[in-house]
Amino acid sequence: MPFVEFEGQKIEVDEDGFITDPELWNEKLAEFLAKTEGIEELTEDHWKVIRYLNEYYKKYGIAPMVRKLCKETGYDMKKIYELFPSGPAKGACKIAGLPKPTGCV
Amino acid sequence: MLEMALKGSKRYWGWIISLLAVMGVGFSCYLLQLNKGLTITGLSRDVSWGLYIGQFTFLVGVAASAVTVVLPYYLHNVKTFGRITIFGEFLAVASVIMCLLFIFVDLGKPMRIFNILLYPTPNSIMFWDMIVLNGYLLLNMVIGWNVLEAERNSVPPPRWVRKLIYVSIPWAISIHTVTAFLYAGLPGRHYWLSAIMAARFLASAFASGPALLIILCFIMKRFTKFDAGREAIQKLAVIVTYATVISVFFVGLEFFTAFYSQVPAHGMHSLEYLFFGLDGHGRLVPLMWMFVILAAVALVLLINSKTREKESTLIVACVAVFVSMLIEKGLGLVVGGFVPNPFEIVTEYSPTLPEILITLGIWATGFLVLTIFYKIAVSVKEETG
Amino acid sequence: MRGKRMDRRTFLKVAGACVLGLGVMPVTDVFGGNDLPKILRNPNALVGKKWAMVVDMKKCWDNGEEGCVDCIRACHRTHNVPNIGNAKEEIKWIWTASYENAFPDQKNEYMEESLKGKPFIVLCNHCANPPCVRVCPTKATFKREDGIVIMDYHRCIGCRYCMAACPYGARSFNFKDPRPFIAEVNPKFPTREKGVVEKCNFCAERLAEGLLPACVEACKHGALVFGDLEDPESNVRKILRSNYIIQRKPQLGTKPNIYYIV
Amino acid sequence: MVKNRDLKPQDIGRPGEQLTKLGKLMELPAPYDDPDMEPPLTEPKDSWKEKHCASLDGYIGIDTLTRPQTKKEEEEFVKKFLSGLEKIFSDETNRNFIQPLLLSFEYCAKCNTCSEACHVYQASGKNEIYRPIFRSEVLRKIAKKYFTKSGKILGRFVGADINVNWETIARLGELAYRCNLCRRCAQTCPLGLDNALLAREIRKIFSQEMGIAPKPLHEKGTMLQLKTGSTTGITKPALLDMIEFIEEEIEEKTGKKIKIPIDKKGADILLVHNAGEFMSWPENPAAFAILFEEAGLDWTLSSEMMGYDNVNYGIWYDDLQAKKIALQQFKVAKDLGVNRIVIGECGHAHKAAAVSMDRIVTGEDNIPRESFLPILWDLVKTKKLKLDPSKNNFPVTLHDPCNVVRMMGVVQPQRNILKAICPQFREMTPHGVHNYCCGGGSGFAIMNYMNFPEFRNKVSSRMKFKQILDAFQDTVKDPGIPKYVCAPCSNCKGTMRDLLEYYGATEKFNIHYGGLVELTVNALVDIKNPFLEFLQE
Amino acid sequence: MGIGLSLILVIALVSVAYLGVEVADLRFLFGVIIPYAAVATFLAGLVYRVVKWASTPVPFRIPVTGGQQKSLPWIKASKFDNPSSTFGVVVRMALEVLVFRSLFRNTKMELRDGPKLAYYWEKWLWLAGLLFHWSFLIIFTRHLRFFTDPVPSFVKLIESADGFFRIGVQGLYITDVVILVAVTYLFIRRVVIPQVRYISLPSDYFPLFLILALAISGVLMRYFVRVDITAVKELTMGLVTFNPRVPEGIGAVFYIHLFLVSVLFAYFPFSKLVHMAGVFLSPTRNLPNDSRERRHINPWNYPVKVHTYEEYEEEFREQMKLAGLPVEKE
Ligand code: HEM
Ligand code: HEM
Ligand code: SF4
Ligand code: SF4
Ligand code: SF4
Ligand code: SF4
Ligand code: SF4
Repeated sequence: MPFVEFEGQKIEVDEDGFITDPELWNEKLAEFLAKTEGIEELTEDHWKVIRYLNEYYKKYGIAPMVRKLCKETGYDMKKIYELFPSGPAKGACKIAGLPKPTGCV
Repeated sequence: MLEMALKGSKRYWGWIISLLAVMGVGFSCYLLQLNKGLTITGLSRDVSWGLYIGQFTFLVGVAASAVTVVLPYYLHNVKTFGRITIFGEFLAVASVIMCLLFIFVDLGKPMRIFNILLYPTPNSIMFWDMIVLNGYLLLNMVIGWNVLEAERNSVPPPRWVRKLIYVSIPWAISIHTVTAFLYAGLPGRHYWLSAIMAARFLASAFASGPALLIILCFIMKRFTKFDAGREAIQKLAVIVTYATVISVFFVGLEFFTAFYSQVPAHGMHSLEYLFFGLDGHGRLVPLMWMFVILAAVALVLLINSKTREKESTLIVACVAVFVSMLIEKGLGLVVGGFVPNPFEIVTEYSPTLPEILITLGIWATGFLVLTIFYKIAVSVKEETG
Repeated sequence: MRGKRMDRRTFLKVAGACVLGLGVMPVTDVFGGNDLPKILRNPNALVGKKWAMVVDMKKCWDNGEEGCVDCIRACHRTHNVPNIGNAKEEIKWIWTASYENAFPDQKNEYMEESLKGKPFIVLCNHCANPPCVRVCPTKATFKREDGIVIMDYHRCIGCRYCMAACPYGARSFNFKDPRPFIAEVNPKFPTREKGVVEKCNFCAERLAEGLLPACVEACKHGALVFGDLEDPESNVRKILRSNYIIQRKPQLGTKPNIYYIV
Repeated sequence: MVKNRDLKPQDIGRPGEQLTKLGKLMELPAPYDDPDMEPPLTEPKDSWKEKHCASLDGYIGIDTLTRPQTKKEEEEFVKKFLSGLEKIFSDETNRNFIQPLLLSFEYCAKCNTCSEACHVYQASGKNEIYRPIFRSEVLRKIAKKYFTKSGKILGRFVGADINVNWETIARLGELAYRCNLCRRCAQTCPLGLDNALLAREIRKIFSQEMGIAPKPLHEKGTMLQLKTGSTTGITKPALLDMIEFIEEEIEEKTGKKIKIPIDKKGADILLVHNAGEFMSWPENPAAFAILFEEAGLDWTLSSEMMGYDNVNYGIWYDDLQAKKIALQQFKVAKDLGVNRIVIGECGHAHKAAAVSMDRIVTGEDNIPRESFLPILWDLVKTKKLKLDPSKNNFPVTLHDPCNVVRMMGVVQPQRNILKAICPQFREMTPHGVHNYCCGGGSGFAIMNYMNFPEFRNKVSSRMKFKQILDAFQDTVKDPGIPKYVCAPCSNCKGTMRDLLEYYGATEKFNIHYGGLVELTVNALVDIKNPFLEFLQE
Repeated sequence: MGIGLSLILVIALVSVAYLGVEVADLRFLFGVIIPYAAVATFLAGLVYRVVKWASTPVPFRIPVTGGQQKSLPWIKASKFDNPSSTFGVVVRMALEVLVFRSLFRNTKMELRDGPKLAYYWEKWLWLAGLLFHWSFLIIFTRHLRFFTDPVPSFVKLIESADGFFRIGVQGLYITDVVILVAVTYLFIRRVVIPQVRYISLPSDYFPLFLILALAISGVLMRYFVRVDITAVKELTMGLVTFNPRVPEGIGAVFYIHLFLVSVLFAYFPFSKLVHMAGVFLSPTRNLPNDSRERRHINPWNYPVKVHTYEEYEEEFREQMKLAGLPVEKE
């Protein structure tokens, strides 16, 4: 398994850079992960999405439906793509510390 | 693509099964003929060719169906024929197959048929006839199939196919010409010994082939989703009209030469036998008059543009053309050549039941081939819309 | 092409000899086998360049008794010609036909009484320009170098094109199996199968043995004369030189080789 | 590197960097006939090469297959593979598939018919390694060499001429994931041989014997499903939350107030979706709900473990997993007391539940399973739904999911429905039982690690993309006209989503994808706004 | 390379037989012992194969279909392409075996200008394959005349129909011509089409050469180098009545022919030729697609560990509580 160095700590990620242990996630790490996705600065808009994702995950053990994400945050898909150029699943979920979405998603 | 012929309605299968039944009957009669010999036919020492060869001769004409649509389409760019060239070609395939079968059943020793290839004899017209007929069959099969396959794929047919199409046009003329030469070159058979024989063959071919094609188009329109289109049919009808006129005209020419010159050696006796009876024999007279009447009816209906353009009368006209040519070529021409015999004696001929059943069996085979090919073609047209 | 034909002819000559040599052996074996025994030609064989026959009808009518069929019977017996007993499927190599029928284009209403309705002996004319040979698609009918138009019964496919082509009605077709209709089989000559055409062969098999045609031999009155037209001293040439001769349908250009004295 | 078309099965063990490289792929029709229209091929990263097996064609399908560090590890690996190979030929250890395996293994006539049929091979520009019998040959060669007398005695004559080392086996393993298991080749083989089965047997050796399988299928697939009830990881609470959300959505979009029945005991129908639908295409379960309610069917969803996800990835690579999942799924239905399970828009669930598992679950447990397609066609045909085809008046074509047509034979209903509700429906060529796989079959759709998606989009989905473009040839260049690829299968939809995005086909040419039920709902007379999103502007 | 190897092998086989008979005079070996051994190998091998296949169950239902499945009564089903009854399966198999249905359906793809894929019916392989197999079968059946006395009437019938045509006076078996042409075509196809050539092993060429050599030696015997047929019959009748004797004077060609047949028989069960037996067992073709109509009981069921609700709750209790769902154990 690959690792990323973060604050002197080795954090396990998978081939595509998703952290494997969601417990390790914190806001600092999010900022770090955002850089790997090419997002220099996390704005409030970003945080709104990230927090929602993270909370939903904590509650249900799974990422929310994309549609629901849009609805709850009030951003449409276009906006979400603007915020996270690699998309809600690959980009936003990664930064929010979710594992890579699986199955027929 | 062949699998398209395996899917069909109850009616389709009913038709196929009835054809198979007729073929079965014909085949058993043929087995009888193989066993007993040609004695089961009405043929004799004097009239040694009859129904079989007559049907063969007639069907060579029907095979012209292909060229009558292919030539205008490819050489003169008559677009309306684009949809039906394939049907003309497949009709040609079916009729040539019937031709070959008729020759086959006419042979006394069919098992030796390969002798024609084994000992090729270029001075025999029959050798050439074998070549042109098989060649024509092959050409039309290859062309028809490839054009259809291309149509199914909505791509233009391969270039070499187009070249073959150009070859097939003179080739079609050759089958009629060579078949006419089969007769026209024999000394002592005055009825056949005529320079316009090949021309007569061509004329009647261009009448009977497209006439059948028109009838088939109407049948398809009735029973399938395919409609050849009014324009195409009308164009074909014009061809039939001219060809019938010329054909009848040529028969008239023969009458004139024979009866005005009064030279018995110009076929006068044969014509007398056919149309009026000779020495008290006249079995074919009623049939030949039927030919006259049908030809006349056809001419009236065809020349008159009103009746030609009306569907119902056009069908009647086409059937009349077809049947009249069937009588003239399919029986009269051949038998007329043998009566009277070289001793000026009249021996009459009439086909026997097994002979007729074998003939029907071959027609059924032809129709089976035709049905299968047409079914495929129609399915392809339905599929590609 | 020509060379090949020659070869075949020579082959058939040998084959013909085999028929004699092997007697009862079925021809199939001879034609079928490839180890053809090399039998030399009979030294007595009659050889000619252009065989022909003169039929002196006068002799036949004057000397022969009414209804003499000696020549016909001899031929048909020798060649296993069946008696089908039915005019339509009849097989005949030599037979009689009335003047009007045999010479249809030379008849007229007021012709000599002596000819009217008189029977003529007719047979294959062994035409010098034979249409039957021209049309045969398998070379089953062919012309030998000595002018005989002969058939290979094992090659004929029964298309009957030759029958349509022959203007003399010289050819017969085996509509059914002929064997039951042969009263007494001559083992020296093959029988035919159903489905092939046959006709007079100018007794080629007898010539090879040095014998005259069976019909010629059978005619007690010398009405049939056989000989080589290319030989100026032959009896046929002699007769032709000194008699009025007619031929059947000479206008057709077939150049028949049977000549009639009337 | 040997030219692609000169590669031979025995080359699989050839040392060297990469056995082959994608070259000239099958051409695409307009407007993609210009090679610049499609994204270029990329090189695998060096780090991947070091760690995984990128030496086949540069793509990595099995993310858990890692290079051994020591000689000993390599030997261990080879030994395990061979013992696995031996096991699949043993009656005791492979009783489920030994017979078809032997039949497919032993007497291929090498007639080449199957290669003509395989879209991967054709689309790759006929790269030899993708030929259906290439991997079968490799397997044959290895097996012959090690396990048959003829191979030992006759050697090369029967083709036992291959050396086995890590590279060979790893490449073979990778190669097993270059086949969609679509079985188009098996359908056409005149001897009834099943090259897909052989590919699957290779996958099985890797998975069952060596514990190596793509993570999306195994760890995050069947394992997750066995654990949480769904391959997506949806748990019961999440599901309930989602259904609530869907109900809201329906009301918002159509004005219909629908209560989606859950765990209704004794209902006639237990409808099971692919759980991915809830996550990614909630309009699909929504559309089902609308239609079933509209028609007045007695139906229910289940919120029990395994009751709300019909997928069974086991059938792609592991018999035991497949069986486990199926048994649990059927138990849910039994406990609910429904008459039948109806499978929603998921192709492989069709095949897994309705056909493959037929002999696995026995007796009373064998609850009848059905496809939703005949039911929907019944509703359309008997006019239980009021439909107005003019609402769907745009070009529509149909992608037949392999599992639904080829493995099961449900062919007519879907096209009959489309003919009834889409005036501009047109078929792809070929279609029906002769269709091509979308390129996402056998797990490709969800194998999203490293550069595998590129292989999918470039090669395995290429034929489908071509078919789509061909079907829309008349209007493709007009972005003003929306075009719709109807793909009644979650997996296929996932593939389409990636595919259309990869080629920019939606953006540039207005080509959309979606299921069949959405299209049907869109045609409902009493819904005012279009149900399909792209029509909503 | 594969071609050469196979060709040399077949030539070697022919030479072995020729030398063995003509030089070493091992007529009894080639005329009796080897044929017996070959037939024994053939039977034993085939039985072994078939028993092995047939005794393994097929728990997974894996047919491939070729048409609409039987479902609702008003959806037209393909009775034979997607059979749902044993009868349908039998017909499907019969179509497969007798007319090579699958091969018949096969299409060939070709990229045409456009670029447009065009699908052509791949008819030649189907036709050649069909002709080859049927000719083989008919020739084989005709050969029964050597092994039966009196010869059954169906053999005679086949013989007379097959030998209908004649070349000269010699009867010509159509199947002789057809098998030579068809095998040659199959071989040429294998060599000329690069994709096929490249997948071909020596073991693919060998049967073709063997059968070709077999047919050629047979044709030689019949049409060119005559052998003593009565003596052959004496030998073959001796073989089938287990009273073997080797009559004098049968030509060497016969022994070559017989030796090649023996090799074919012995080779049969261990090569791709077993497809003759295998096609019938192929589960992609011989299973009815009737999963909705019938239920299957399989006897080898093993228990499966089920993830129970308790376990499930154990794992997700916290989340369930969070979501306000009732849990059984606190
Ligand atoms: C039930 C009986 C059989 C069936 C259904 C059958 C079917 C087939 C099929 C479908 C093919 C592939 C297509 C082709 O290449 O022609 C094939 C190939 C072949 N079969 Fe058979 N077969 C049968 C029996 C036999 C037997 C008894 C033999 C010979 C002893 C045989 C020899 C071959 C050979 C040599 C090939 C390969 C042809 C090639 O190399 O292209 N088959 N068979
Ligand atoms: C199954 C494999 C065999 C094949 C494919 C085969 C093929 C042939 C062929 C093509 C011929 C040419 C003539 C004809 O078609 O009848 C022939 C002739 C012959 N075969 Fe076979 N043969 C086989 C087995 C045998 C066996 C087992 C024997 C005898 C023990 C045998 C004895 C002969 C003989 C004696 C002839 C000459 C027949 C004659 O001259 O009429 N063959 N074979
Ligand atoms: S008479 Fe007749 S059969 Fe005799 S050679 Fe002349 S044309 Fe031929
Ligand atoms: S019937 Fe015989 S001899 Fe006469 S033309 Fe035909 S093949 Fe020649
Ligand atoms: S020449 Fe011979 S074959 Fe001819 S008619 Fe006289 S006897 Fe008969
Ligand atoms: S199953 Fe499909 S993808 Fe796999 S080899 Fe066969 S045709 Fe190709
Ligand atoms: S179609 Fe079947 S027999 Fe032919 S090469 Fe493919 S697997 Fe082998």
